[in-house]
Amino acid sequence: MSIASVFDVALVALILTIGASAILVRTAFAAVVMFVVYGLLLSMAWVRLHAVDVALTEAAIGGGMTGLLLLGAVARSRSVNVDSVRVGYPLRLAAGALCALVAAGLAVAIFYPPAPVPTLAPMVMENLPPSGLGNPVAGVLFVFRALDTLLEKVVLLLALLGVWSLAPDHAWGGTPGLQVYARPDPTLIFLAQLLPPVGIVFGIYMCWVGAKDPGGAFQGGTVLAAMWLLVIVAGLQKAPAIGRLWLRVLLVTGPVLFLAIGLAGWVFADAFLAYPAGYAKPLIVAVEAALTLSIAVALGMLAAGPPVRAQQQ
Amino acid sequence: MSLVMDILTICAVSAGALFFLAGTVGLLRFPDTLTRLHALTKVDNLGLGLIVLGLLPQTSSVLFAVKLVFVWLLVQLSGAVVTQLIAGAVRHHGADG
Amino acid sequence: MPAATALEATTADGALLVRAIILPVVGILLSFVLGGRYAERIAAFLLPAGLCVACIVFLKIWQSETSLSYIVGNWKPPLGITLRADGLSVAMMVAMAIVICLIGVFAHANFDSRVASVETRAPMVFWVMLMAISGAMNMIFFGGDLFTLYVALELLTFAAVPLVCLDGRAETLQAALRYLLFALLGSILYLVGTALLYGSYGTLDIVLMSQRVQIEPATLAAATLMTVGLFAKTALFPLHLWLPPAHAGAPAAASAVLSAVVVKGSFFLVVRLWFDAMPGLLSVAASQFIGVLGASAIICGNIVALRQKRLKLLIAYSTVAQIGYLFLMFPLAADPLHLQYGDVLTGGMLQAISHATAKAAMFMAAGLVYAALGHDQISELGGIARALPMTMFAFGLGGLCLIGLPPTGGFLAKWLLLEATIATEQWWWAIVIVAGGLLTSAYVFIVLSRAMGPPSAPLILRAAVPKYQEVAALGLALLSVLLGLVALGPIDVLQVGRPEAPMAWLR
Amino acid sequence: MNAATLFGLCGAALVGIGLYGLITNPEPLRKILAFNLLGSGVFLLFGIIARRAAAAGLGGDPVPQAMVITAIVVAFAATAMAIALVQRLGDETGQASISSDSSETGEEKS
Repeated sequence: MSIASVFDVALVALILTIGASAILVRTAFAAVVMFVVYGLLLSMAWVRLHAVDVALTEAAIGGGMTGLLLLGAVARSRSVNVDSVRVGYPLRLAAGALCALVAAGLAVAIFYPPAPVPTLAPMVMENLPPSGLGNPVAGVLFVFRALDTLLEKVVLLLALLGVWSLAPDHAWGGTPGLQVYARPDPTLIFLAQLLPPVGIVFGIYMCWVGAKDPGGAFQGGTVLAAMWLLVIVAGLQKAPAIGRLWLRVLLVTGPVLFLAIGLAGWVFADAFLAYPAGYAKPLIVAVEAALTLSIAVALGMLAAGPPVRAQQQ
Repeated sequence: MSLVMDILTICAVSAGALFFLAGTVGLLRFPDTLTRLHALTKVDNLGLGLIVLGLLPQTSSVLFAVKLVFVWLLVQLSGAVVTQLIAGAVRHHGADG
Repeated sequence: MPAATALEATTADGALLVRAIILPVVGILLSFVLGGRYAERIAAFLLPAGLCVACIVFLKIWQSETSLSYIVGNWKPPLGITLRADGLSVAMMVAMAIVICLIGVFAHANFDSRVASVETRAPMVFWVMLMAISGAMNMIFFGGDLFTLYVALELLTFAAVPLVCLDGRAETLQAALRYLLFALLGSILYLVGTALLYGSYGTLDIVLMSQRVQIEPATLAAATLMTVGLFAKTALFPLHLWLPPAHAGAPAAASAVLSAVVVKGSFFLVVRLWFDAMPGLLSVAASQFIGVLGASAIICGNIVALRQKRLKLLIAYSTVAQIGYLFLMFPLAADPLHLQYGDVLTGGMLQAISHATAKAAMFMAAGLVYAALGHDQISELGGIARALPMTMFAFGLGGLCLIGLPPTGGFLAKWLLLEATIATEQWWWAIVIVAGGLLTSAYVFIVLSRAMGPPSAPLILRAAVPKYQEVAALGLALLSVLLGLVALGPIDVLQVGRPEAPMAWLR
Repeated sequence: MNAATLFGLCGAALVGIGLYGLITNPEPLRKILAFNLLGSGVFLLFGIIARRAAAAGLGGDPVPQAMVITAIVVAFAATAMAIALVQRLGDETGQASISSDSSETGEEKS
């Protein structure tokens, strides 16, 4: 066994242990902490699978942002006595058997790959040059399967509206309740003053570099969102009221630009979501930049939760 | 020359790894939050610092080396702040965590 | 799905499909910027526009008898995504567009966004989500790629869940949470399936998949997981537990959308999966199993509905039962002799459409009764038929369609299914269909006889019911009745783009 | 066994673990966490399918990798919505359990 495979085996063992303990530990808080650790380990697995784009996304969104949400929820939720509502033993056994069956079925499916493994990688590389992009994943996201990416932005907006819809009627248009945690802690304020400039540069870099190397709108947007949340949590800036026009405009800027360029493709490149020859790269970079901003705002507001206070006029 | 560099890398990364091991043992074995924090910060500072130091000779470009140092600096910053915050929380609410 | 030749290029008028998908997206984006006060006006413009597009697509396909396709970005599958519309998709699309438009008319009374001077919560959420549902449904009907369909499915879920708990009461929040968890489980299982299928065939395009698919472990695992996931989303027995509280707790207009439209999305995907993406993969045993689930849904749903004390819950359980009918088409269409394959598919789709119209009408009627009386206890409905004759008439007509009396759409659908049971010599499903109809008639007549009976106390209406709401309900109910007449004309459209008996070449 | 298969088995096991947590854990918050675990297992399956299809000088097939990125974002959106629901429910009822019949939810899936 080479060093790499020893590392892989150890990594898999660790992922499974931490993952299982995130399910099985008694308190919700411990479970969430386990989950955050798990997210980081998983992004290592993604690096090992030669999917750096996904590793970045997993670390930023899967581990980081989801962990933040879960931690916030645990901190706010009232403690629940777990034992009183525990599912019965026979049922757990049955569920365990079912889950083992599913896992075994998947394992069998994985174990016997088709004889020539089908791949679209050569086709992607063949068709990538006209777009001017160097990152094949970005190529798939913004050129070949642009419709999915566009729809997914709409999904994000709908989820945000769904989160907002859980506000009480009187708070509609008001500010999210993120300041609940804000303590005027000098250390935190120090961090919130020092880090965002670095983070913003880093987020923009991630978005920019995404055209040719791993990175892109999601990863960059997540970093920007994290910086924004840090500033809000430290109390340096208030979370914006959800009725603010600038907020709404920022939220839709990315999708609107994407859609507009897609429609322009109808006129100039004779297909919806096609890019005119020679203009593909600048158009995609423009879309990515706008999307980064919109994603940052959408993720930040998703993490901030529904509005709790009416806006003070 | 490259041999010296490689030896430096091996030594520094091993030493860093050792600090990580020690820090993890400390995190698991130490009795209360403050002493655990003490163990953790050693990992952040020295462990990661030594690993970054060890990797520097292996970098292909200056930009890459600068990125590595940045990683260390960022971890320093966040580690220091988080430690402060946790310690502050312990002082306010008592060390029950 | 059209045959391989249609893969080559965008057909004339294929651009209509893009329009049908873009319109609601534009509406959502506009509503975010202009604010909730304009959301209703935007919807009032875009939903009828969507209906027009749907009708045009329908007419094109009906006349030309070929399906439409559009290659997005000029990237052909397997690299790119193709939108395709065949007979099944346009029939469903037109029906859903009509239902959504009439629900929009009905909802104006409850979600008028112009009464307040500022944006308010419920109207903003309702109208945006209604547009999103119409867009997601179109996407599901046209999507030619299994992963695009996953995104569309999620779009549908995220639009539907907030509608359940619009009023913010604890019970509806609980129902919404449970719905969300079931729906998420469903979509993640669907996603596992797409991963495995891509791993086996290197494409997720439905037409390419249908040419390459073969029986092997990964494909069977994928098909099973995807089907179970979609069952959870469609609330097929025994994964139906989330449906009654969610559909009964929502505001009337939202209940109508959820019950009439949203569950049909995941059902349509099951049909796409088994009859288009993986033709011939459905074994007789598996199809009989699906049939058993459907039959159990019919029997259990109807019996539980009979025992309900609240009108909205009764209607919700009746949805559980009617969903069962949809899945009876699997054993009938997968019969090795496949004599009646086309008719069975037609019957299943007709059942989906007639249930959509009838159920929307019934939920609207129940909502009006609730608004008028302040409750929906069945035992205290006395006198309501006199107070709201048009509403109860709409409820009754919808009920007739569910029972399957001629000339309703429900009759035609069940007739086609019954014929298939005889032709394929599977008489046991016929018993279920007939028994289900009898049980349905029992609870419809219980409700109607209560409503026509004398009031126990002098009836005081708490609120006046706007006429146009009653008209919207009645319109849908009449549609469900008149649907039976499509047998005379456009029913053939359902067969457009359908290959002859797809099972034949495998067996 | 190569690395891709190893991670594939890991993904399959994670799907099983996540599913178990989703079915048996009565706390909504833990169910959401389990859903995320289940999701990450599924994403890992995409990852190994991409990895084993490596060709044309790439470390993996970029198409499934791009799909995972889309799916991760969708899963995050779902998590945010579910957590907001749980919290509002907690505010309304003062307790956060999906209801007394959470055992039924498990029963029907088994």
